Amino acid sequence: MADLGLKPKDFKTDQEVRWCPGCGDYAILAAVQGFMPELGVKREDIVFVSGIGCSSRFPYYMNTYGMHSIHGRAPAIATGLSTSRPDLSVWVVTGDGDALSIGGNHLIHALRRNVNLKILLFNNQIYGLTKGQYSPASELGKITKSSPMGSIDQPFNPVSVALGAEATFVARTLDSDRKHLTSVLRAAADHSGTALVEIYQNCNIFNDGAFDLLKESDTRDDWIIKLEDGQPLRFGADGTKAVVRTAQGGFAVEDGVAEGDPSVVIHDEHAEDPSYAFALSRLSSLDRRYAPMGVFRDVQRPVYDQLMLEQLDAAAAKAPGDDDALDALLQGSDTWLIA
Amino acid sequence: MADLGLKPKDFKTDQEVRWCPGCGDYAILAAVQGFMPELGVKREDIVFVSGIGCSSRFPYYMNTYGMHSIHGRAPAIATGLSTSRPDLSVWVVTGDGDALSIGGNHLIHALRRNVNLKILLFNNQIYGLTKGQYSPASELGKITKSSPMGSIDQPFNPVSVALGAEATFVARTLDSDRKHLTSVLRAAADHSGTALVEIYQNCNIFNDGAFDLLKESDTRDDWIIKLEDGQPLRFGADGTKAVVRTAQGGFAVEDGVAEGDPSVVIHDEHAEDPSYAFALSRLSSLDRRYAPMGVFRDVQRPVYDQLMLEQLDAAAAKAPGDDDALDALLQGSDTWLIA
Amino acid sequence: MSKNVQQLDQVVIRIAGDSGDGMQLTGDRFTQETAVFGNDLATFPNFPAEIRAPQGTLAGVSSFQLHFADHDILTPGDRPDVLVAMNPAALKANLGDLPKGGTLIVDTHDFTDRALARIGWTSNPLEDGSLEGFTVHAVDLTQLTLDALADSTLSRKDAGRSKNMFALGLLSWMYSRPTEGTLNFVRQKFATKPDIAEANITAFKAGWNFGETTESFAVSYEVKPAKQSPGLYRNISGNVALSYGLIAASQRSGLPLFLGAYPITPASDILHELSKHKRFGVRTFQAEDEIAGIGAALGAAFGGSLAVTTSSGPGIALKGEAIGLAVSLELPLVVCDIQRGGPSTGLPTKTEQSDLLQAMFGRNGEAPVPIVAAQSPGDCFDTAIEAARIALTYRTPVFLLSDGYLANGSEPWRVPAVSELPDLRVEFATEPNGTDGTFLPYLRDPETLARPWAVPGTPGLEHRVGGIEKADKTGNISYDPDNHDFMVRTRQAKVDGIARSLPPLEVDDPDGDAKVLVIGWGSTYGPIGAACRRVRAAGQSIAQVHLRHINPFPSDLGAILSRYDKVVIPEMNLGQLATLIRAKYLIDALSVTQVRGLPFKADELGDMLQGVIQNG
Amino acid sequence: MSKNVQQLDQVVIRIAGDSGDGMQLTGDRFTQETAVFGNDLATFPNFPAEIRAPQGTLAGVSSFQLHFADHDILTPGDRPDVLVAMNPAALKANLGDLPKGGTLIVDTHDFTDRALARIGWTSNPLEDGSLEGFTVHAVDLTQLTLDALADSTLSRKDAGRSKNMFALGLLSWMYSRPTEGTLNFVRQKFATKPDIAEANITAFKAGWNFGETTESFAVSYEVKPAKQSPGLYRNISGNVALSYGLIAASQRSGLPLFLGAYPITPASDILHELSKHKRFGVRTFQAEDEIAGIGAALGAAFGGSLAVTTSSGPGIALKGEAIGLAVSLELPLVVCDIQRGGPSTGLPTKTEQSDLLQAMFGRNGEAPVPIVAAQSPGDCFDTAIEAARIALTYRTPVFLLSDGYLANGSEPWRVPAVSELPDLRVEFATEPNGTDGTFLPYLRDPETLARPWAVPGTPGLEHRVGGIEKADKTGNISYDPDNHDFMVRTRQAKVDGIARSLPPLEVDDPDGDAKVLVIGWGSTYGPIGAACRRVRAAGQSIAQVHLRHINPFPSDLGAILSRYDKVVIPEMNLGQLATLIRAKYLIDALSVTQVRGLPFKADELGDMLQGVIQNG
Ligand SMILES: Cc1ncc(C[n+]2csc(CCOP(=O)(O)OP(=O)(O)O)c2C)c(N)n1
Ligand SMILES: Cc1ncc(C[n+]2csc(CCOP(=O)(O)OP(=O)(O)O)c2C)c(N)n1
Ligand code: SF4
Ligand code: SF4
Ligand SMILES: [Mg+2]
Ligand SMILES: [Mg+2]
Repeated sequence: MADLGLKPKDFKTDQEVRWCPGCGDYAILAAVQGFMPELGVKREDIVFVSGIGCSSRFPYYMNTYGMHSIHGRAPAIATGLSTSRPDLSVWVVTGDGDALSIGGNHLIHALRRNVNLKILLFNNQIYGLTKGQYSPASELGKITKSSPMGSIDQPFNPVSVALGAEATFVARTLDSDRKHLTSVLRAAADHSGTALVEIYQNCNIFNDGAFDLLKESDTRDDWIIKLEDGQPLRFGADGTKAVVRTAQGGFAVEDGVAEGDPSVVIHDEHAEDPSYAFALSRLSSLDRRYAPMGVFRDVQRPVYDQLMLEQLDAAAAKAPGDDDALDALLQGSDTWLIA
Repeated sequence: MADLGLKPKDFKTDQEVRWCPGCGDYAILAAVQGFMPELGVKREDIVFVSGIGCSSRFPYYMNTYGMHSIHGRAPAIATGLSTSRPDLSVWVVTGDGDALSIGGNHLIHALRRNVNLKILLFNNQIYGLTKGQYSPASELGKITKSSPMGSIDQPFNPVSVALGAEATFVARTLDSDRKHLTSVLRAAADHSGTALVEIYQNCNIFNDGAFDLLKESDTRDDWIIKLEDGQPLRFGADGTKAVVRTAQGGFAVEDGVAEGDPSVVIHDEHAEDPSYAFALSRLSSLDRRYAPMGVFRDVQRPVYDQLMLEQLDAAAAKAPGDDDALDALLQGSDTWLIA
Repeated sequence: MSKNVQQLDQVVIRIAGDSGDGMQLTGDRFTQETAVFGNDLATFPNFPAEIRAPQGTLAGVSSFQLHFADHDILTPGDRPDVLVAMNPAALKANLGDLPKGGTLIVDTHDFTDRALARIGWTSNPLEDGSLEGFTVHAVDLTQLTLDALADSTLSRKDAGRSKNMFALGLLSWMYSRPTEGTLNFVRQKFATKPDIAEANITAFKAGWNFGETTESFAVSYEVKPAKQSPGLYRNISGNVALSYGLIAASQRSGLPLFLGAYPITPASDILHELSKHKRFGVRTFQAEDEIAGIGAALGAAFGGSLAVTTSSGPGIALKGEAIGLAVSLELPLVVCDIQRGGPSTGLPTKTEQSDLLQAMFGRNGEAPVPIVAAQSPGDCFDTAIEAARIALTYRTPVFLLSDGYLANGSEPWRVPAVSELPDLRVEFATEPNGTDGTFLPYLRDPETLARPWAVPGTPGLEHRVGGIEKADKTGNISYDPDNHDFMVRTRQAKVDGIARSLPPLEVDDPDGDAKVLVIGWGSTYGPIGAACRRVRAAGQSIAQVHLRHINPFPSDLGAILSRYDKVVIPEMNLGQLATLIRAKYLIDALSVTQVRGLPFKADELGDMLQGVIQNG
Repeated sequence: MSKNVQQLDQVVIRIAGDSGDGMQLTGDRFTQETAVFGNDLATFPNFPAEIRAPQGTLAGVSSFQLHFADHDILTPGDRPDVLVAMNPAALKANLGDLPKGGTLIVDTHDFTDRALARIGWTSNPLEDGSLEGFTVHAVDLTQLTLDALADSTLSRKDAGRSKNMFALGLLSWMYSRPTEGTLNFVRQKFATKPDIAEANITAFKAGWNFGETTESFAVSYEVKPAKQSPGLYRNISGNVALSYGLIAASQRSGLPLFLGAYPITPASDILHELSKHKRFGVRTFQAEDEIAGIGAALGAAFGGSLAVTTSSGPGIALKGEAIGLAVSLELPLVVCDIQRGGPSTGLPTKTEQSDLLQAMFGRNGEAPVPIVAAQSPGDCFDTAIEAARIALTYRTPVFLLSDGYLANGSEPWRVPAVSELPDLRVEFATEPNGTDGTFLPYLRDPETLARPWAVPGTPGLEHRVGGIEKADKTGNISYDPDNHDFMVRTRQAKVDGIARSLPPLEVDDPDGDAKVLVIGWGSTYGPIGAACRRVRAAGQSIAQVHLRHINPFPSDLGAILSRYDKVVIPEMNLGQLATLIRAKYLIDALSVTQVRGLPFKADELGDMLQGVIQNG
């Protein structure tokens, strides 16, 4: 992409960042601002749209165009912006409550339409801004202000939800892993159509340590399953853990898998059939601690904005919509003249 | 279940049925009324809740308790009813627009919570009541009043959506196949938790013949894939078509598969891992004409209504919520007396 | 044998039949013929909520009323002079409206005992004398149609379908309508099905000839063309006019039109109509729900489109929160509410004016939104342009209120030349407007209080907007108490200030000595106007004012109200405009309401007004 | 050495610090001590919208104001007599409110150049004389705390956290508060962390002793207990009182309580509170959004629960369509709107009264909903019971309006005995009510116009309800015009009829000769009442009426209004109640408004009222 000579600091605003000290959102902000120059798009052609939540304060800190909208509606608003302005680079920032609770419907419809949006879902598995109620991503039995005896709601697996909704691009990354986060942003930006990026984010006030297993050096290798296209899905400190196929066509994790064992799954992010990525996504439901990280799925499908544009162009090509055409339209076929 | 001596006609109301002559809804109504006696539940303990749409007129024709609510909200309303009255048998009747468009979010949340609801989704792949706009289940390129140049919206695969949303029971059937429809209703009724039943339904006014391939004797065997637990997924007039596994773990259809070919998938509706049912659901996305029919998935998971009840009982068991308890609550810990 | 032709100055015809019988189409065609002939006219289609209620049932009856005259008229007429009933149910459902002496044309084909029993008739009204006092033409139209099509290739069933064309032919003869248009229409419509086209044309001609030749129809009638102000005319319905108005506003503003909508009766046709005109750069987005519809529109507005969302009552209720965001963001947005019977799902296919207060107040916080209302089908065009003008000039969401009666009703419309339409060009911000070279997204135009519209793609104007309270000028988040108070009052002042851009109200008080003023808004314009004519015809004076702008009220409204002893406000609700007028002007306005899902009848209104004048 | 003790009749204290400094907790504890001591009191917590705005910034300042007295008081006080500022930002943000002569206690610990610069102070106010005119106690509270905890096991950082307890100890000494409650509280709260408990207690005692021993605090004060009507008292906040009221209504009606809610500030605490009381059969359903919240509640109402949904402005806007359905279904439902600053997201943590007209009109069609409003934190309890009474008696959704000021504010509350509370038992339908043995779900009670409530499980009463217009009595779908008109007017008459069940209004006009009436609703009760006292103290007469019921208005309101020359309506909006009163009674009420996200100041209101009386 074109180098416009932009620097990360060019994307900072004069607004004081107002997250709690230690919030994972800071790291994500830094990573995004760090990646923006690489995007190769002028600042004025970038728009960040968010809903409501701690995460949704994001646009105020990005020196681009931006809208901090209302709870859950960012994907819908961004859809209108992107379809009417296909020339823009439109990013959505949302939270697990914003995107999966009140905004669930807009999210899945944006995904199926494949609107050209990059959706960053900050998943801290809690409602941060409203001070700590469980979210659709919180684990069963979670004790919060609104679930003193433990939550009884089976959580969504965000990646599974997206794949069930015809998503063309789904990835997951971690707030604290700047390098990985950046690589995933890059892949999302390169994808044409809707890209959903789930970012595990620590809320150190209301759900602190939710992802410590994935961060601490002595545990992370046992639970993070790095997804690299064309590579066998091996992990574990000593690399002997691997993802293998089960009889039912699902996936399972096995320990002590020998080198070159054919049953080990080779990652294919471009698999047309979402069944592959879906099976992969279920590993985290099998055991919440497993975290496949990287691009689950990245396939091509016509982009909504383009399809709409093509219909407009085709119609105009047949007969341009100028003033004469409008005069003709207003008159219609059955007119009469009164002298 | 207990035979209460009820007859199908006991479930008819005095209201004149007002669907278009020839509408598939008639057959579904007859099938449901035919099945009700078998349900073994008293009429007064059954409630039908619907949204808005032709299909949603259903409750008026069922001589049980019923609510014709507002567009897309039936699953939410039924959730409140079922969780507050676990003693009832609560059924939701909805359409592809009602359930997948405006009501999509309530549907997926009911599924993940596993509320004890039987959801009948009449899928005619069109908006009937509003006279024929394309729906989220309509095929790409569909020409309708609102898409004169063809729809550009990638449709949902309703079964995939449900499976991506943690559904414990998902099935599909056909309006005109009374026997199969009834068997699926039976399976849904036997399932504890949310059961989603997609019913292909012909709208002979605005989307006539959408399912003719599955109805006409010379074609149906080539496209209907009957799902029978424990049976190989073979179909086709001469039974030589079969569902087989692909390298990527997805499924494909092959023709001329020899008897006892091991690659043929054996149907397992109880597979814990939804990846299996999901792969199966994609056959219809691979080629819209394929229609796996029957129970995709039927697994046990704690039911929301029960979990809530258990928390209430546990709390009351610790200390009953009588008037004295309330007096104590109102007083709290820090009181002072003014004489 | 030539028949005598009788002159009439006006006629009201109602055609009623099964919703499957094509009554709406028949009505549309007769309307076209009448329009082309040059009569003034007004129509009123009335159909059941069910797509196809069961055949032969009262619930399944669909009707179309047409009022045409040799002078300008304002309503589809209170009661038909001629009723065409295609089956027993249609007769039963409509007979009550036919005044004694009225003409009745009945298709006797379906008057079987079963059919009669089905609608609760124990004896046959064609035989039991209950039709005495009407001029009855009992004819087996269906059979005549079948006979006429005896040697067509069509099945009996399909042939029978053409009976509406037979009836149309008969009516066309009775009222000396030109027939070319209809014949062409049929040929086009069934271009791919020539046999059906032929059948319809044959039936149509057979109907005409039947009138021409048989004894039973002694006279035919003639209604001379009306003297209308010169110009090119066409017949147009409210929803089409509204759609065209939006396209015109787009063309005149140079902004691409974006519609975000979710289908709902009676607003869906706007989505359908606009989706046909992609050549004009019109984007129609069928959203997953009403919230997504307005959300997408708001996103498009941020991007620089002329953004519109359309719905009806229940859908508008869902948009409240997003409208509040639009108020806070101060972006242009036209919100069309095609009202229908409420509350809740209510009466989807019936008309009502009961969303006015929802439009005024249906949001959290102090969130003022301008409101304009259309008064006739053709007027929907101008109202759409006016709504766009306000939205674009003041950077605000605007409510456009129409209703089912306007949406589906039609009237002759003088076609404007695009070049004559208002110039709606807007200027996007292109330069920083802050002293220090920064961009202040909430620095206002001193005259309109509008904020700059800086669209993405404009270098140097990158900025963030949101729904949290904003600091004056900078638009940064601000929790400052005084700033909040200031911003709340400023948003209100911006909307109130729109009144300064409005023309003086037109008071229709021909005699100049009226003591009673009748004031209305929206689709009651026709009935109220017709009622006033009756009052004046009866020798009494009355003044009429009709409001296009309801928020803000025009500046001169207060003065006008104070000039009259009594103010009467007829509404198809429980008195919503009356509430606003009473609250603002403290006058004891008389609220006259009717919530029947139908327009007022001009004569009832007229009697009421005369009563007020006398007891005034 | 013993210090002299000075008697005061009332004091207003404000404690301000970083939102991380535990100011709210400190305030709560001091309030408890004060309540237990027997003063009358009112509190006003004020915190930023951000969870934790950056430390040391103005945006991060959190404060808690407490007004306590030896007589009954109505507000948390306009201005503090004593301000405790825990850091420079807290001082800067609050100093403006401290009147000259006021006492200032400042923790000097953070007054570094960096910290001062961060909030835009170039010089140190503690040194540059800008604090002249105040009684300043500049003390390094933090350091004193650290010293006191020198030999505790805690890290320096953690030890520092106890500085708020040091401050609390100091204040407790200054105002001779009982300390037992606080010590117990700390022990319980940190039962699992004994070292922290110890640290806090040590710090608390150190603070007390610091006051006792050092020279810098010459006097301590005493505010004698207030004479309150006898009874058992506790301190309670609005949201807790509201939650308890709902549980009580459930208990007294014998119906299980069902709450369908989606979290939103400032309503979330009701969900939190109710979710703690499952033992009372309370079901709390945290829905996926507000529509599902009310939807689930409506489903529960159909099933026979006492159904409730809670939210704030933006969420209420989303519920409009479903409320319309509830109106059409005529099922009991309590809709609580804990109002906050609007429009749109507005000012989530600030208070406002700007949802009144949304509650009145925020739905499509004619959909009347009764409205009740709470006037003080404790009054939220009674209001909840009254809302339930109306909902259950009339089978209708009811709006309960509270706001952020009531929700988080607290006051002493006389604890009622459950047995004394109103009896809310309802009778479900158990038998067919139709002459022919059928069940007529819309056959109404002649007195209340309520329809029967037949819950699933009742044999023989199977029936269907829906949002389409229903035929009178049978409830079957009906498109009949006259039936629709009748049903629309009947639903309105049912709500209007509630007025017959209301007690006469209490007019507070001690002198009996007032010419000016001030009328309010909701949380302005305190400030208006206090303002009236000031007016009377100044020797002038004024009458006060405060409305609990806003829709319908009490029957005697009109007569009362007509008795006064001038009616003044203070509101924290742009005049919403004024609009309703002007429209209904056509009186030229003076609307006095303030939309600052803060309650009125009693003295400002008082001055305004005196002005009105003089220029009356
Ligand atoms: C319509 C509406 N409903 C509810 C709220 C209150 N609310 C604001 S953010 C939020 C959820 C925040 O959780 P999440 O989306 O996960 O974002 P986070 O704060 O965790 O980053 C809620 C319930 C609101 N602002 N608007
Ligand atoms: C809030 C709201 N939005 C829109 C509508 C209009 N509407 C009624 S039914 C419907 C869709 C019907 O399609 P579907 O759910 O597939 O049911 P079908 O008629 O096909 O059985 C729509 C858009 C409505 N009644 N309420
Ligand atoms: S509450 Fe949690 S998510 Fe929100 S800013 Fe604080 S740490 Fe971050
Ligand atoms: S429109 Fe279609 S779905 Fe609706 S009743 Fe008619 S045939 Fe059935
Ligand atoms: Mg979150
Ligand atoms: Mg459908």
